[in-house]
Formats: sequence, structure tokens, C-alpha cells
Amino acid sequence: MSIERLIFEKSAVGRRAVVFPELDVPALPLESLIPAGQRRETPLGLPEVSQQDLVRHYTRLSSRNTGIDTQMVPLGSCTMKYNPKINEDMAARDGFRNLHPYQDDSTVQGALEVLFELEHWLREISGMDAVSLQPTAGAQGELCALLVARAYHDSKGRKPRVVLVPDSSHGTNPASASYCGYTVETVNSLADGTVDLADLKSKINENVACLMMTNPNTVGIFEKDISTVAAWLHEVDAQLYYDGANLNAICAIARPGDMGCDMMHFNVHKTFSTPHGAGGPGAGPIGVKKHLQPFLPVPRVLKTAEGYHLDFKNFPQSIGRIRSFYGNFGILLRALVYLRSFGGDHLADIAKGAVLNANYLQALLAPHFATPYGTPCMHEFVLSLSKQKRDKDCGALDFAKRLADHGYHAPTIYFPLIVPEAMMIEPTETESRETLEAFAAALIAIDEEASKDPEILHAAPVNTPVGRLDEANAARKPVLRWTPGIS
Amino acid sequence: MSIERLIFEKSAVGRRAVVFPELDVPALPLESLIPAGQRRETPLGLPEVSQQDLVRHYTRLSSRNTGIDTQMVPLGSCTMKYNPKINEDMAARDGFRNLHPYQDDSTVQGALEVLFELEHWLREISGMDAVSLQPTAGAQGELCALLVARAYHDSKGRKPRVVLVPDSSHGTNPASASYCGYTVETVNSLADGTVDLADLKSKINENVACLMMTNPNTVGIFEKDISTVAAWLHEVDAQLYYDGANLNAICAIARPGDMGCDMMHFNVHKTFSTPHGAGGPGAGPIGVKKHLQPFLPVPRVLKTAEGYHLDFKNFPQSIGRIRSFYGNFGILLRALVYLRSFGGDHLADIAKGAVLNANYLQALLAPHFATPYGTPCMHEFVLSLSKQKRDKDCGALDFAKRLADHGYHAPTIYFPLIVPEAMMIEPTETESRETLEAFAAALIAIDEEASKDPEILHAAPVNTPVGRLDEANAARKPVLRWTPGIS
Amino acid sequence: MFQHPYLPATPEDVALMLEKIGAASVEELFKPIPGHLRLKGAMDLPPHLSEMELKDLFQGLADRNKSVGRLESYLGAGAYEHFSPTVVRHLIGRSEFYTAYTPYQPEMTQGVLQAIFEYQSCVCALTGMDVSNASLYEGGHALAEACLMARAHTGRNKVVLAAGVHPEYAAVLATYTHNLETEIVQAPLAADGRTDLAALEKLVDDQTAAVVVSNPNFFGCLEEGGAFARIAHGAGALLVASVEPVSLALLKSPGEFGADIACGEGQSLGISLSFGGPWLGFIACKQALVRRMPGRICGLTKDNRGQQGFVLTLQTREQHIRREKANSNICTNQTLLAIAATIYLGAVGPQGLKEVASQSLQKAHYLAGLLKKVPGVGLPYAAASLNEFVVRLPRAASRVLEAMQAKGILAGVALDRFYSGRENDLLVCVTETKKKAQLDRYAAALTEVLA
Amino acid sequence: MFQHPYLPATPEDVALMLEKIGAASVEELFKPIPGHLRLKGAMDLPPHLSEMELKDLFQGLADRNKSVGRLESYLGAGAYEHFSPTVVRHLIGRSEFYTAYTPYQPEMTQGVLQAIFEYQSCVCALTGMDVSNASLYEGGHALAEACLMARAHTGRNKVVLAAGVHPEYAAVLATYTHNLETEIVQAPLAADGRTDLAALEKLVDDQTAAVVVSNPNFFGCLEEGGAFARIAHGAGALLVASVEPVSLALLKSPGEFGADIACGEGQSLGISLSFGGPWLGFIACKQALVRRMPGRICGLTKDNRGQQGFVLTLQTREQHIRREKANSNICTNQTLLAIAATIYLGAVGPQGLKEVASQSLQKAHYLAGLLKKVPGVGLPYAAASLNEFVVRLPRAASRVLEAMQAKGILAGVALDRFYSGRENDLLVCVTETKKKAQLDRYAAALTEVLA
Ligand SMILES: Cc1ncc(COP(=O)(O)O)c(C=O)c1O
Ligand SMILES: Cc1ncc(COP(=O)(O)O)c(C=O)c1O
Repeated sequence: MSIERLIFEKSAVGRRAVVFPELDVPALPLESLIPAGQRRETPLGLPEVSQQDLVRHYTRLSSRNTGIDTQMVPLGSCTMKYNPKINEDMAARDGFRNLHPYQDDSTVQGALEVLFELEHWLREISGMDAVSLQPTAGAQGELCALLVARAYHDSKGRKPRVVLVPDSSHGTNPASASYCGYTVETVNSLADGTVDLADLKSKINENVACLMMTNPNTVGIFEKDISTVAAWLHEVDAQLYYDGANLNAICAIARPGDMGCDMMHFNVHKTFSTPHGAGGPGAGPIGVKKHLQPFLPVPRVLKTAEGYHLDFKNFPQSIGRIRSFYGNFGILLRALVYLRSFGGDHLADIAKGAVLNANYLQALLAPHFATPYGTPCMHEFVLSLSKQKRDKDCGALDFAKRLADHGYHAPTIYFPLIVPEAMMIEPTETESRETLEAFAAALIAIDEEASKDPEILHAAPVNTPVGRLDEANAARKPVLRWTPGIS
Repeated sequence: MSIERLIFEKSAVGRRAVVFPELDVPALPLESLIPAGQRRETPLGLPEVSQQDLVRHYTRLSSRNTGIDTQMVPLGSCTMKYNPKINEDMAARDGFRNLHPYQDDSTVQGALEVLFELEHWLREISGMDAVSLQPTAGAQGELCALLVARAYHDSKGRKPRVVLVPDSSHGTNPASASYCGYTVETVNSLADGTVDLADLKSKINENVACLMMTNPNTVGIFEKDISTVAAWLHEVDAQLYYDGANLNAICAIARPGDMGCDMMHFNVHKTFSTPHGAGGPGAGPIGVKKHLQPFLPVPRVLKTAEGYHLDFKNFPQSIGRIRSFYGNFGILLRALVYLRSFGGDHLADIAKGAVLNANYLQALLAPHFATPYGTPCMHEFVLSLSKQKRDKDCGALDFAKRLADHGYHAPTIYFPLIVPEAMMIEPTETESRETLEAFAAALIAIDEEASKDPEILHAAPVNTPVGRLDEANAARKPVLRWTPGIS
Repeated sequence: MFQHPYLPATPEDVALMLEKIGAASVEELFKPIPGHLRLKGAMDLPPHLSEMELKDLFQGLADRNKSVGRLESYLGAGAYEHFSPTVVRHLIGRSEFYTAYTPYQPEMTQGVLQAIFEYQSCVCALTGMDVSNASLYEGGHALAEACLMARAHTGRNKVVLAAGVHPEYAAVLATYTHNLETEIVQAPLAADGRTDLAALEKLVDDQTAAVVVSNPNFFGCLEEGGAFARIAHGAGALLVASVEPVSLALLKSPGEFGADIACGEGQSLGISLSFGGPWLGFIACKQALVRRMPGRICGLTKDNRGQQGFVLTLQTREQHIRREKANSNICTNQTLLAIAATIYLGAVGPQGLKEVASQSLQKAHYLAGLLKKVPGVGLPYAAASLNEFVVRLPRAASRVLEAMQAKGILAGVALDRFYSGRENDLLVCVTETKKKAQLDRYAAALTEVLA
Repeated sequence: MFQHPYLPATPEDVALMLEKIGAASVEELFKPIPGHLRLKGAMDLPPHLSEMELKDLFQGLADRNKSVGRLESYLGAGAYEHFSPTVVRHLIGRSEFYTAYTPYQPEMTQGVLQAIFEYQSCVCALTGMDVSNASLYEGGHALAEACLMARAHTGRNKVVLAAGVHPEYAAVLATYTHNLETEIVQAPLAADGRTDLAALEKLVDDQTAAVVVSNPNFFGCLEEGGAFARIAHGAGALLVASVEPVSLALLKSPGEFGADIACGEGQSLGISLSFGGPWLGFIACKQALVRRMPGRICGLTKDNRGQQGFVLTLQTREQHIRREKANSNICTNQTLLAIAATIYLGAVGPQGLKEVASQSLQKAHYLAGLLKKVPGVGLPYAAASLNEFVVRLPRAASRVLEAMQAKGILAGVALDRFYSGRENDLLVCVTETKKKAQLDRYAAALTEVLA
């Protein structure tokens, strides 16, 4: 398929895709309004196209992309489930979409109720005592919660400076910890994929502020000793952080709060079905136990006799603002629509479906690929293709690229870092049995192709608009913006 | 690319894509409400899928289709121009979309104003005295206008029974005439593509009810003697019908009413940019001169002191109803939005752009393909590929199929019937110069491929999800519905 | 210089293009149009508007309407307010569907062709027929085409209508057949709200091409389809059944009761009311009649790679090939709405369609039960009904409607709109969209109004 | 048995799957979770709702808000009501965009990657910078990341803020740097509504990593960017410019006045207000700082067929590779909004963006002119402004706002929301969406309210 030229290359001086009404007030000369030295002198350098060409360009770009509406996207740790259309429609309502964040509380009671209700849902689901919807994404939730922990320790005059993270943890965990001024120490995993308790115990001391755990962890195994770990940490007043990225596995089945976790974040764009938007937006609310509540960011949504209102002032111990305004409201709203569709009575069906699908897909693949952590898994599982790499010279990357030729988006590869040639697969509960079987059949067929002729995989993908891309070259001589004649 | 299974083949008993609330009134036993003999006994035979699978199925089908949002669709006589998104948004407003046709006039004043205003626009554009928005599409407009003509003649006690159509006319013209109980006689065209006036004159007599003319005609030539023809017809009280399918060429430049035409239809889904919907819906309003006005279908939209209202009763000579309710309101609304965006001041820019684009594209192609009717053309032009057929064994069909491989939708082929190996090209005004040049380059490249190796064309298309389809076989053993195991 | 957003050609483009064409001006390209035919002077039309202005203008017009979302509507009579799942609009909003032309180049339009094939399959499944086309304009048009099919097939010239055929459909049929020497007669209504079968049987003779039954009939009553089949077939005529698709979840399908052609309006399958259109005429028939079928038909075939694929087929029936000898003059049809109906049926599925039909049924009977108790109100018809029924009021329905409207309720359709002498009769329709509280409110409001 | 529409597995599926897995029940699959950790008893949550019920519920909640479409809003202060062309929502509504994940498999996600590349190109063009990333969370976050970049680059620990930095952005910066031994000081405001440059210069020293200027500043006044550049660079610090993108159509770009890093909130580029999010943080910098850039960056490369293509690049800056040594912890960002902004900019183009900026400017000055004449009302600041300005009222702004709201006008943002001692000051914003008649109405209403 041919490449699609850049919008800048489709531009012609003077074309318009939208026009505006005539100015209906007397116009003053610009010169009289903007001092000479402050006026823009360089051209804007934006594309000029007709409306048809604009629409066609981005429609064509969209058809050079894949999302879960076009196929299964079994990226491990990403929980790419169906994004219900009703959620989109509700968020598009004028009464939600066109609200200014500084409108008077009296004019946004419906919006505030949405936030208040969602906080209640998240408290119930997590077993935490308080929730803040502010954080924009999971990573910001991590940072926010760590700031809260730090403020808590500060308030007690303590200065623990170490955050522990398992070697299987997601990159944002250590990154958030150092963003918060902590030193990061890594805890090893055992062969079964769980945290090495001995190693962990040896690292717990007065200087430990927090341990960040993902449970089920990133290889899809439930850390069954988590409450013991919590007890150890609490002995030294260290906090147990629950990374909620994998909450889909246990939502309404088990609660972080009941496991002894002190704080956590939710990945609304994973567990609660909000569209991932090709990289975002998401939302990363956090939940905390009572002792951390005073330190949550402002504003908080309160319900009073007069109705709902946003409070900025009455939280003296708050860490302050983690972002402007009130979080990704449009995304949080979608999450509430999703939760209401399941209700308390059917919420557990989600995790049951997710775990069933993951185990079924693993069962279909186990005869052909190494599953280092055995069965059963929770909502996701990891394959190791090191045998394929060794015997057939085809690694996880080659399989991933070849999957595209079979019409599938690849799973997560080379994460978690502790598994060689890792392929981390999370089907989610919204994929049908037939889809799982077809996907498994494709992976198995590729494994056979690899035995017959590894070149097929090395050359892959061949059915995509572009072939395998040279990432090394991209990083060596970065071309990061359009300039005339680059392409 | 692989085939997409039918929705029925993705079905599994018990799956749901939507559920409904519990019944909130006391339920009576069905048996007590529907007599035994009248209850359905056979299964419904509808697919059962999850919402994700439903959405994915039709999203994937859509990506196996092409529209003008994905590429130029230069189908001659179809006027495939840009469909403005604002039109879609306006039609989606609750205040328009959720109106029941039998609501009291007082609750639909905005909708009635839309109809009233559009009638005014169409009268101005056509130079006709009265307009009816009832007909659902052009062909129904033709039938409706012919019924009006017949009622007019009946009212004068005359019984002319012949309708004349040029041999270049669209199939709906003769089909509509015979649907209206007329005998169809064909008028020949001259080598220059225009109607043979001598032949026409010889066929005009007391028994002629009407002549149906398309102007510019279907080969893109303006019938310059149309008013003379009108005079001839009027001598015998025959009516001149103007087929408005090609109005895009002359809209706001010249008016059928001023040419002596007595009646006409508009193809709203062509001239006025409403989306063609993969085959419809459209709208085919008609315009008539004063003497035909009393015979127009009911209801009519009237404006009174109390406001707008729909009148059914006060048109004793009306032909009656041509369809239920009031025409394709949602489409007519889009047309008015489109017209208002150009306004009286820029309406003529449309035809100017259309004619410029057609002549430019013809100029680019003329060196390589036979243009039987020379230049200039109006909004469209016809190529004859009989030379390619003879010398390279590649006809219009082969070029059309190969265009798909080059990423273009083919023009209309084998119409009009008077041109051998016809390829009828209508770029419309919304295509940019660059797009026309790329399209011409593709056709010229294909002509070179044909010279080098006709097999490339005979084998085409190869880049499409399916290859060239066997239409003969489809008609020989028709399979027109899914039954288990057909595919 | 004003550059319209829908017109890409800039002054520079125009100059370049004219040069290539070899013309001095755009005006020159119009010289084939004789001067005396050129429009002189301006038309009486307002100036152009920007998108912002268009939005203001049309939002303003929309605000001058009161939608069935803002009033509570019990209007039916051929146009039904059913719940349309969100996915329907999302999917027909895919621009590869709605900005596409008729699939003349099948290799580039497999998506639409397959959707049409699925639509035809759904219509056949619902109606119990063998063949469906790709859509007609609307229910009235479908009925007219069905009768013309019967006329062509039997070579006879008379159509006998059951009493409860939608009056507007009957009117469309009359218009379509007006110049085709076709006699149209209608049987009277019996006291129970159904067609007087004995009277109908008398009207059917050896010149009868078709007997047309509507089920449920216009008054909401269930007709006995089988009886019509016996009468029609007994006289060598075809039975045309005009049916409401949602009702087919519960009622005997035309195929089951012996109809030869089924037709009707598909709007109730998830299509917006839109003040009457665009909607969906559907038509389906027995195998024997396939070559009489009007309009587009999609068929399954194979490609040159051996893969299955879809094409428009049996085109020798159509106007672009047969011209004056074509089965019908239809060209542009209602394909996008056919796709919408297919998506709706896939969304609700067999269980959902049954729920829609039976909840509408139950709620209608609940309301009818309440209204029966309102002083002065009567339910004239004894025949079984689904979700639509006639209410006989103690005074002019039109007056009562005004009073109810003042309370925010569109209480029904006054039958004197269609039939003189029925001033006090109201046709009331209830769908699954109404809640019990609303039905109770309706009854209370009517009691007040009549008090 | 209830089958949820988002869950395809039927009882039959479950049985088949369990058999293959070799488990007796789904419950068995959860045995890795110790019993004492299992949730006992029900949660306090309402039951499930069907789509019809969801629509009723959330439409009801939406109706309890008064949108800026229903009230006339003059609120700005970092959130701007500009007209968003219809095409923007249509195109980001393409599900291949919004249901996609981060483009980890570039061959399958070229569409998004190219759109990001085009976004980066637009941001560079607007700001006059060399490099942009693929988006940050929002304007406050962008400012914080910009300062952290400067801190890392200079190895210094102090940030000097101009007076008019958005108070919430300053708060976010304080939160982000709270534990990083970073000193943050802010210069005072001069009488003319701009930063007191002399005072600022005194605050800047050899420990200063960044000087941060906001233009226009929070009070709507235009700062002299060049002066800040001289001061910052004079002390070896970087200049961070937090700018409003629409204003860049008229104002000197950060690149032009010598900023090293430009950042800001992109919401005004066609993105809905949505009560504060999801929006778009943008950041761009000079070439020299590219490896300090946080978040995703898309780059051009070639494929194995020699074709051009796009990939995420320079990933060694990011958390998934560098973990605790990463430039930033950001992972999920605001890509879809970046695409929306790109489509907006393509839709309005350079001419359109200038019109939006200058019409907003002209209308704001028209309103300011009217308000000046209202008895008791003053415009405290002499500095030039674009479309936002401070109005000093004769009494508490909050009270005046209430009275104006009663007249259907959201008259502005009371500054005491952010600054004590500014009870009478109102920040008023006007965009191209307001008509002259509305501006006249505003002035009249205020006159009444103050009378
Ligand atoms: C285990 C884990 N933790 C944290 C994150 C970060 O969440 P976000 O991308 O929303 O910032 C992710 C996201 O991929 C994750 O998988
Ligand atoms: C010349 C001409 N006349 C009439 C028609 C029929 O119009 P419609 O398809 O709207 O029924 C067409 C449509 O293709 C046409 O091109």
C-alpha cells in the first residue's frame, strides 16, 4: 500500500476548511492593540487544506491504524477491553461536555454528583477509606500517592527515604518514586514469578517509606502473601502501595484495602473500559486508608445540605494540587457509566470473564509455547519464546511482527524484563471464545512457519501498509517534525 | 486479505449486545393476549452476538468499503461531492431527529420552516413556480412529475400517450414513463452527443405528452437548443421535463425554468451534497410551472398568520400521495444547511468549480484517451476506450478494475449506452487539483501497463480484499440470503 | 477573497488549470450555454453563512420543535418510537458506509454488499420469505411495488385491500396505479376491528391480482392471515402482507400464514422518526417471484482467487439495463437505513426483539386497562391487539389532544385525520420506551381532561 | 440467566472453556487468592442498568448542569470557550483512533504515529521551537515538567516565576518539586499588570535553573518575553515560556523571544471544556534539550521496503527503559487530544487561527470599552492585553457574579478564588463565540446589577 503524504504536503496557500463570521464589532487597528515588539513576525507554518481534503486525510490515517474496534489487542498489562459506545454518547452530552471548570457549583451539580458517586464506587471496590479522582493517569496516581505517603511521614517527623519495587514492576513505579525524591531499591522475584519474600524482608527497615506491589503481578500471578508483607511493612510504619493496573483480575472478588494495602491507583482506562485514545487520555484516581486521607490533593468533592461543592480550603495537610482543575472529568464520567451498567450485582462477572479467557487462551497455547509460571494464571499470562529464539532464530519480536500479517495486534513483548523473550498476553473478558481460538491458531501457525522458514518471520510484516520499521535509524538521526522536503 | 465471516456465522446462542429494563407493569400471559393461531411458531433466525463483536463486525465491514471520505469517487452522473459534516450534525439534533410525523403542527414549526425555506430555495434555483419536496429520490420525482403532467392533460380532456426520451437518457426516464402508463419513444443523438433535432421534430405530435431531457446531457454537453425544443413541444401542449441529475453544472448559472422546461426533479443527494448512503437515502423534489401546480402531490407546506402548517385537504386536483408522510425530511434538511453555507452570493461557485475540474481532468486525459465529444465539456465528460479495447484487449471494465489497485474508485462505465467502452467521469468541484492530477496519472499509467502487459489489467484488482468477482455465476445460481453452510 | 471550505481551487489553482485547458477564463467554459439562457440578475436568496452561523441558525430551528424526547408521545400509526441502541448510530456513522455510492465496483465495496446480504437474510428470516431486495423507499412504496409485482405476475388488474391497510399506503398505491387501468377496492371493517372477511371474499374474483392484508391492521387489531391466504389463493390471486417488523417477533410471519409477498416499513428497527424520513421500505417474496422483484439485490459469488464475495445481481430486472421494460423505476433507494436495521437486529437479537415486542404489548394493555376505567372512554374493538389500540372518547379527539398536549403528552393520533365520521376516535400506541409512571400519568391526565 | 452485553461468554462457552482448561468451575480459577483475602458479603452498590436506563440516568445528570451553551460565559483563566469545527469531533470519533493503544507496534499503527508527527510539527511551528513531544497531561503538568527539564539540564535548584503564572500551574509545580529540594520564588506584579522586571531580576541568581514567564499572563496582560530571556540567559538559566496557543497567531512566539522551553495548555485548540479535562499539555524545546524531553516522541524512519514510516523514538529517555533514571514517569498521556488539536489547526489553518485570535481580541476590547463606561467600574491595568482583562468592581465580585448569573450570564472569574485581598476584581474573557448583541447585553446587565 502506498504511503500517505503529510497534511503539510497537501497544503496549498489560501485553502480553507472552515471560515468564520464577519467581525460584528468595530475593528481597531492591531498595531494600536499589540505593541510592535510583541507581535509575531514569523509565519504560522500551519497546513491549508479544503474541508474534504482534511476529512479524507485523517479518515485515511485512521484506516492505517488498528484499535479494539477493528481487532483483538491482547497487550499484557494494558487491559484492552471493549469501549462501550454508550459511554462516548453520555460524555458527548452538552450538559457534560460544555462545562467550564470555574462555573459556580450551583450550575454543575450533575457533574459534581458524578464525581461524588464515582468516589463512592471506587471506595467500595477497593476497600479504601478515601479516594481522589485528580490524577490524570496511573503514573500520576503513583506520584500523587507517594507524595501523600511522604507528607504522612513528614507529619510524624519521620524521614524514610527508600521505596522498594519488585524487579517485575512496571517502569512507572521506580520512575514515580524517584520523581518523589526517593531512592529505589529492587526486590527480586522467585522462579514462580512472585516476590522473593526473604529478599524483601531483608530490605525492610526504618528507612523504607513504601513498597509498590502489583497484584496480580505483571506475570499474572497473585501475590498470595501480600497481607503478611503488609504486616512486615506496617511494623516499621512503611506503606504498602497497590498498583491497580491489574485490578481487572480481582475487581469485586478481592479488595486491596482488605489485603492491607495503604494506598493504590486505579487505571480507569484499563479496568473501567475508557478508550485508550491511542496513548491517552486516561485517569488514575487514587485510594488511601484513613491515616493518609488528610494529605490527599485538593480540591475534594463534598456533599452538604445545599448540595455538592468543591472544597479547596479546608484541607491544611493536603499535598496541594497534583494538576489543574479537577482531573479528567470526561474520562471519569465514562467510567461511572460503565460501572453502573454492571452494578454491584454483576461487577464480579468482569474479573471472572477476564480470568477465564486468560486461562483458556493459555491452555490453547501451552502445548506450543513455554509458560514459565505454569497454571492457573489470573487475567494475563506470559509466554517465553526463548526456545523459539534459540532453535528457530525467531524471537518475540518476530512473532509479534508476523501476527500483524495474520491480522492480529501483537501482545506486549519484552516485558516484564525478568522473562527472556517475553510475550505477555491479556485477552480481557470482552473477547469471545471464537476470537481467542482464532488468535491461538494464528500464533501456532506462526510457530510452524518459524520451523519451516524463519525468513517468513524475519521479513514480516508484509501485509501491512509499511514493512518492518528501522527504529535504530530513527533514534540515530532523529527527524521529529516536518520541514519542507524531509520525505 | 481474508474474507469477513457473516454476522450469522459469528452468532452463539444466548449472547446479547443490548439488554432491556425489567418490565415494570404487571405481565399478562402472552397466550391470553395473542390467539393461538396467530402466534409465531418458527424461530426468528437472527444473529446473537456480544456488543464488542457486533461493533467490530460492522467496523471491519466499513473498512472493506470506500466512500468519498476515503478517496475520490468520480462516477459520472452521480455527482459524488464532499458531504459536509455540519449537515450530519444538524440532522442529528434531537429537535429534528426525534419528531413524529403526526405531531401537531404547533410542535414542529421549526421543521415546517425548514421545508418551506427549502421550497423557496429550489424555486429560485430552478426558475420554477412551485416545488414539492415529497419524492424520495430522482426516479420517484420523475414518476411524480409525469403523473402531474398526465393529470394536467386529463384536466383538459386530452390523452397524449407518448413520452420521448433521448437514447442517451438515464434508464429511470423510460422506466418512469412506462410506470406512468406511457409509451416510450427514443430520440437519437448526433455525433456531437446532442439530441438529433430533426429526429426529435419528426416525433413531436399531438400524442406526445412529454419529452424528458437531461441538460447538460449524460455525455456532459449542454443542449443549447433546448428553448427551441420547448417551443416545439408547447405548440402541441406537450411538456418539457428537465432531469435535474446534472444540475450541478449550471446551478445558479442558468435555470431550467428559463429554458422553457415545465417540470423537473432535483437529485438532492447529488447537487446538494447529501450523503449517498451506499445507495440511498436521497431526495428527489420536483419543480413545476404554474399551470401544473394544482396537480402537485399532497401534503403542501403553507405559511399563514398562525405559522406554518401542512395542508392535505385544499388541493382537489392533486395527484394525491406519492409516498407516506412528508418526504425524506432528514435529507432535505441537510440540503438546506448546504445551500445556506453557500448562500445566494456564492452558489454559482459550485458549478464553476465543477466545470473547471471536469475540463481540467479532461485536458489531462485527452492526449491518451479518445474524447468523442471534444471540448469544452460541462461538469463531466465521457471517454471511449474502444481503441484500447481493440489494440490492447483492455476495455473500460479492465481499466476500472485496475484503478482499484491504484487506490481509486472507478468512474461510471458502459453508460451512456451510445458510447462504446464508455468511461464517464465526473470529478465534482470538491476535488483538489492535486487529486485530479494524481487520478489522471493513475489512468495514464494503467494505459501504459495495458500496452506492456494486458494481463495486469485482466488480473486486476489484486490489492483489494477480494479479486475480480464472477457476476455471471452470481446471476446464474442466485444465492441471495444466508442459510447455514452456504459459505 | 472568500474561499469556500468546500471548494479547494484557489485563484492560483484556477489560473494553472485554465492554462492547461487553454481557456482564458472560467466564464469561457460556460460559453456552450447560450447567452439568452444565462441567469440575469440575482436570485432572492440570503448570503452565505459560516459553520458557526449555520449551527446557530439550525439549532434555533431545532429548538422550535418539541421532540418526542421532550414531550411524552403515544403516537404510532405507522411511525414508532422504539429505543435505538447507541451502536446503531455509531456504526452507520462510519463514513465508508454513508459517503459511499451504490456498490457498482464490488471489489471496492464488499463491506456494503455484505451488509446488504445480511440485511436480505434478516428480512427473509423475519418474514419467512425466500428473497428480499436491498430496500425500497418506504412502507407505502413497498406496498405499491408489491401490488405491481402481483399485477405483472398474474396478468390481472384488480387489487382487493383489507379494511385496515394504512390509509396513506392505500393512497400511495392509488397514485402509483392511477394510470395503469387497475381497479382497487377495499373491504369494510367488521365490528370487532378486523376486516369483514365475508365481504372481502365477495370482492375477490378471477380478475384479482392481489389481496392485501395489513397485520396488525391500522387500528391495531390482529388479522387472521391464514384466512386471507385461503381467499386469495382460492381465486388464483397473490396474498400481499404489509407487516410491522417488530410485531413479527410474536406474530405468525407472512411466510407462516401463506403470503406470497411481504412488505412494510422498517423504521421501527432502530431508525429515527426524523419527521417521516428517511426510512426503510422492505419487500420480500417467494422464490417463484424473484425475477419480478424491484430494485437492487445482492448475491453471493466467488472471486478469481476462489474467495467468497458479494455483487449486485439479477440486474436484468432493473432500469439501467431494461429501461422501459424494467420491473421498476427505482434507482437510489434506502440502503443506509437497511444497514441500520440490520445492525439494530444484530444488536437486539432474537431475545431482544421479543422483549421489545412483548414489553410494548404488555404496556399497551396496561394502559388500555387504565383507560377503560376512565369515565366516558370506551375501547370499541374486541379483536386482539399488540401495542396499538383505538380509544373512543366522549368528545372530539382533536380537542382532547390539545388539552393533553398542554400537559406535555402527545396522547395519540385522531382518526378523523384519515376518516370522516370518526371525530371521537383516538389511535393510541405504547412502546417499551414508556415507564409505568408515565402510563399512570397519561390515564390521570385524560381523566382530568374529560372531567 | 442474565447475559451482560459486554461479556460474550455464554454458559455453553464457559463449560467448553473450563473443560479445556481442566478446571471444574470458574471459582476454581480464583483459588490462588487466599480465602481470607476474598471479599465477603456485598458491597454497597446499586444494581446493574440497561442501556435505556443508563441514558435516562446520565441525561438526567447532564440536565442538572447548565452548560456554557445555555448560559453566556465570559469565563477564561486557562479554560477557553472557542468554536470547535464539526470535523474535529467527527475525526477523533474514528474508532481506529480512540480505541487504539499507544503505538507500540508501529506497522499496525502508522495512522496514529503520523498524526502525532503532524502534531509535533504543528507545535514546533506555533511555538518556534525545534522539538515537541507527543503530549503531556495538561498545562500545569507541562510547566512542572519544563522546570524539571531545566533543573536537570542546569544542575541548579531554583525556579523564578513571573508574577502572572497561572496560580494553579504554580501550585502543581510546587507539588511536583516539593521533595526535590527546589526553591520556587515568584516576582511581584507591577502596577500596569505585568511582572515587575526589576524585582524579578533581583530574584534570579547563579542557582536559578529556570525563569518562567506566562504570556499573556494570568491577568490577560502581555509580558515582554525578550526581557525575560535576557535576564534568564544573563544568569545562565533557561527561559520557560508558558503560552496560550491561539494567542501565538498574533504574539511573538517563544522561539522568537528567546525561550528555551515552551509549554502550555492546548485545550483552546478545538478541545471541549469538559469541566477541566481531558485536555492537552504541550511542551516543546530547543534541539539541545531534546534528550531531556519527557514522554513519547514520534520520529520519521524507513521500512524494509524503503518506504517512509513513523515510530516512537528516543525511548531511552522513558520509564519503561530507564525506570528510576527516566526523564519522567509519564506513560499514558493525552494523545487523542493531541490529534484533536492537530485536526483543529488543519481545519482553521493559519488564516483561521489569526481570525480566532483577532476576533477574540477585538470583541474583548469592545466589551472592555463598554465596561469602562459603567459607573463604578474600573480597568486597573494599563498594559496591553488580548482577549482577557481584569475589571475592578465597586463591590465584591462574587456577589456581582451571582446577580449576573441570575440574568443568565457567567460574567467572569472572581480573583479572590486565587488571591485574598482581590475581592472586587473580576477576570473577564471574551472569545470569537460572542456576538456584539451579547456583549452589549453584558454591559447593560452589569450596569443594572451595580445600579
Ligand atoms: C503495571 C502498571 N503500572 C502502572 C502503569 C502506568 O499507568 P498509566 O499508563 O495510566 O500512567 C501501567 C500502564 O501501562 C501498568 O501496566
Ligand atoms: C441522469 C439521471 N437521471 C435520473 C437519475 C435517478 O435518480 P435517483 O437515483 O435519485 O432515483 C439518475 C441517478 O443516477 C441520473 O443519473
